[in-house]
Amino acid sequence: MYEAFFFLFALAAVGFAVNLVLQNHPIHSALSLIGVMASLASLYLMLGAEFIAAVQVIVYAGAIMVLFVFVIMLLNAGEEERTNFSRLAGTLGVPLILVLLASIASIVYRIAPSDEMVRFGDFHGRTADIGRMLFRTYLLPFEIVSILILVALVGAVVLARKES
Amino acid sequence: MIPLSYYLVLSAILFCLGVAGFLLQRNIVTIFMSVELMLNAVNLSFVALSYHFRLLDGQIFVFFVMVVAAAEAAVGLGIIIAVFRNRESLNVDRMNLIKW
Amino acid sequence: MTTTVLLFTLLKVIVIVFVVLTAVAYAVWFERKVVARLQSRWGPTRVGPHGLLQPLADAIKLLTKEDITPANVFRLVYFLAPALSVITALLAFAAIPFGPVTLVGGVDLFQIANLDIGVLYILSISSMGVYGIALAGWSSNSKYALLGGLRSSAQMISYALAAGLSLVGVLLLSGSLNLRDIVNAQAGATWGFIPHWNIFPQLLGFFCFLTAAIAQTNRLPFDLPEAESELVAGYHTEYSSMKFAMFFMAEYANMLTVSCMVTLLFLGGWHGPVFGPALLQTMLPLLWFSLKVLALLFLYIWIRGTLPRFRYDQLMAFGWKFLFPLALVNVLLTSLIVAYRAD
Amino acid sequence: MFQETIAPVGKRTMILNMGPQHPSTHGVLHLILELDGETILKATADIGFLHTGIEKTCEAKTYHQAITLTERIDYLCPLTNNLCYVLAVEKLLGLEPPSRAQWMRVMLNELTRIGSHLVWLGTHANDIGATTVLLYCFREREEILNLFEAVSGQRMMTSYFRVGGLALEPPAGFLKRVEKVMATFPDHIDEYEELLTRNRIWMARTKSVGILTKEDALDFAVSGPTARASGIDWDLRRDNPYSSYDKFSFRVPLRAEGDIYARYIVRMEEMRESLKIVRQALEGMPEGPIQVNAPAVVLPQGDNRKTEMEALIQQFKIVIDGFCVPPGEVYQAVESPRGEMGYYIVSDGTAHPYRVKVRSPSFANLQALPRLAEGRLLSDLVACIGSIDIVLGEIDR
Repeated sequence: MYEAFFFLFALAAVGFAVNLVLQNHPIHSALSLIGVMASLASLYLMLGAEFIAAVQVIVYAGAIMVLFVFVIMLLNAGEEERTNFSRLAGTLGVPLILVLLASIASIVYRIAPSDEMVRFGDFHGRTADIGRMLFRTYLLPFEIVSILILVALVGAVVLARKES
Repeated sequence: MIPLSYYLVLSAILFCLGVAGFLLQRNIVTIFMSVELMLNAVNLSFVALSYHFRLLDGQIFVFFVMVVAAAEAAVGLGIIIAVFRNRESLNVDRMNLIKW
Repeated sequence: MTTTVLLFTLLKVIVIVFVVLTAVAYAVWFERKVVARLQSRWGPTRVGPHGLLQPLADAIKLLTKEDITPANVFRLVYFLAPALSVITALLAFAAIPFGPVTLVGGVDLFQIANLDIGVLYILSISSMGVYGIALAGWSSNSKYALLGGLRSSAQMISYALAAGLSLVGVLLLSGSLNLRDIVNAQAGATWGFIPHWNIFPQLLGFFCFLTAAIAQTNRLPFDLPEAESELVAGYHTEYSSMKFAMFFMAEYANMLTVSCMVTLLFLGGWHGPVFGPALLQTMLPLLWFSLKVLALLFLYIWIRGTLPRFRYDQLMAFGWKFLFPLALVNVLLTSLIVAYRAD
Repeated sequence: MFQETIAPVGKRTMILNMGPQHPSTHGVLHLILELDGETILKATADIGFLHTGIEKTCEAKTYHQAITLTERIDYLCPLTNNLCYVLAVEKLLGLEPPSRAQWMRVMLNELTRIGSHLVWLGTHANDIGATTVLLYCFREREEILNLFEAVSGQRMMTSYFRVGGLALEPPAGFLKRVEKVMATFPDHIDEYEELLTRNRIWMARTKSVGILTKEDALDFAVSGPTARASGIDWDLRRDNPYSSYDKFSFRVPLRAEGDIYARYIVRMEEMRESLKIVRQALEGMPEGPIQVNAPAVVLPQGDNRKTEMEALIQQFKIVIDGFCVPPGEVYQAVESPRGEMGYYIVSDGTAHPYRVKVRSPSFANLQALPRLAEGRLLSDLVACIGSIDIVLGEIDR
């Protein structure tokens, strides 16, 4: 059963990701990305990271992607015409990406212990523990990230402001 | 039972698809979404390795990545709106004012 | 997990979905009745006694109506949007406990899944609900629908934040994200008659969450995405027949979810006086739970019958400049008190 | 500095055709809106969807028949239209109806005003989202319509006012009935005010929204409550009295703000003032005939037709040929619930009017709408349309 679920969500994630790359209309790409994120959230659950899974849906799929969809709807821009598409990127890019994938995969197989099996329920990331670590071990990064997001907030407001 | 490496390879596949989208797409919003896809792929690695080491640090890193992604989305989309207001287009090839 | 348990669980899921759908249908009836009484009308009276069969008649009408798909819609998204709305609305019920643990054959009768992150789960599912509305508005290729979709996506993000923050107080008090644990923490009463419900220490949080939740479910005074006097019907202007009914169902299912959440988090869930024979003792918690949910639904409808609608900028200002800081103050106060007590 | 670099070069605006089928355009108003997001850059009203050619049709009717057409101009205040037309014809003929008829006309007119304001309040509140007020208002309007039915046999298209007086003697006990209905009204108005006047959301939606300055109001020839909310102290009932309005004492509500809330308050107070007028009319209703003694113009009453040959001939003459009106032209204006409602009638001495022109208040008031709504949000536009209380039948005629 676990295998079935893994392959289901993994295939869904890859399928949506491929769709993201191939679609012409940004809203379809956005929908695909939401699909990827939902599949990944399920995979996180299977890895015992339920807090991260929930946050993935709330923050990534439920907030960031809503922003994307909102902007696409707001600009209401249709499909972009394909302009002076770089031939180099087409001919060299795809093979190079495949090379990249192959090298990463080989490294993963070299390094990752092949006998390590993921079992559901073996490891359970409790939310309370994450909170404790976040506010003890990682307090400084947490604060820095808070300031970062504040800066981003101000920046976004400045950018989107209409001059009166 | 699934070997851990499956998760890592899946992460690699998603990352490479993100790179492909980044290179192949001309729409700046889709390019931006490809970046998000890459971030998501890396997050999967983090969570998988967090499982491997039975340590929560990986998950906390994912948390930070999400916060950074949120900040990036806010500013990035703001820039996209500003650019679109100026140039009436989302095509990156049309944004070539400082290209020589 | 044995096959019988699996089958039993499947059966339970089907029964709960059926019950929820019936409850949704009768929530519509209840609303029509209560609003009618508020407005000195009768409401539905023709179909069955007190119009009790009205939901059935409505369902038949909506199912048999012509399903019109306008010519220039984005077909895939247009068809996907109502399904997305209903699915997200129904998924939320997976984590809601309707009563205390009642094991029959190793299966808990009154809850589908007892999640450790129940609160987060429901928040995340409800945050996905916005896609149904936003995409419906966008894919209809209609200006009114587009405005409705834009309004809803901005509104949902803004108020999801306030809703999430206003729950932090409850989470701090009960120290758990598990809905069942949160309810159990509210058992008992002070001096025998003041129940230990979270609403008393968390009045501010209760107010914030209820307001934000009303906004998230697009109900008056926050029903801007479908404001019929401005946007005709908002995001579902171009929908008809069953697809329209699906948005309708989703809205009422969301109302039910919110009422259940408020009951569980603030009103002590199924806790109430329990007495009598064994069977009654198992049924009474369910009754208390339903009564509390019904009271909240009534509140929803009462508000709808009384208040005018906000304007878009006022809605945003209210969410960001009033509700959000208020929720923050609530978090601050509660954490101070919790920290003080921990010492 | 970088503000300049992101300044919009070409604004992307959206043209939204609001109406003629739209829930809150109060009939078949078509507004062409140019929107930037939800902000209205330009609003253009496109009228004519309810054009019925009433003015032209009047020319083919006798003076008597035209009465039934006038009330169809403004379906919310049929009696006011009747009154205005009838007064104009009476002016041409030089007739003065007896005082009982005049007082009845005043009373019924004020009832019409209350009924019209109730419809305005209900739809206006419904536009802003307060649905319950609509139902309450229509519940009370029903009482008023029942009174009209009692007095004329019709709920809406009453044709109760005739040249030279009234159509019928009001039924026995009618005044008692009016008194009984009116006794409940102050409470009802309090009820609406309780729901709206101090409501925070209502105030937020209406205060300093859709401001019409005094100068603009004068420029656009706005009249009625809409003008009085902008500080123009002008009410034809007081300043140019007709039908013995000068014998009644009432206050003309006035506000200076010129926003939607001011218009709301003015109309609410007007309802209370109208109640006062109705009460005065009930108390001081004179006895006497309901029609002037002018056999050539006024239809014979009651059983005369069955016993007297002259009466039968008279009836026949008036119905078939109509009565001739001396040549000339006349303009008569009354204060309708929406503002200055005026009838300009040209007579060529025959039994048919040569020309009937209606000066309709909604037509003038609608001109102010773009000034009220431009630069504001779509939701404000809806509130503005409601606040100027337009009736499309009257705009298009």
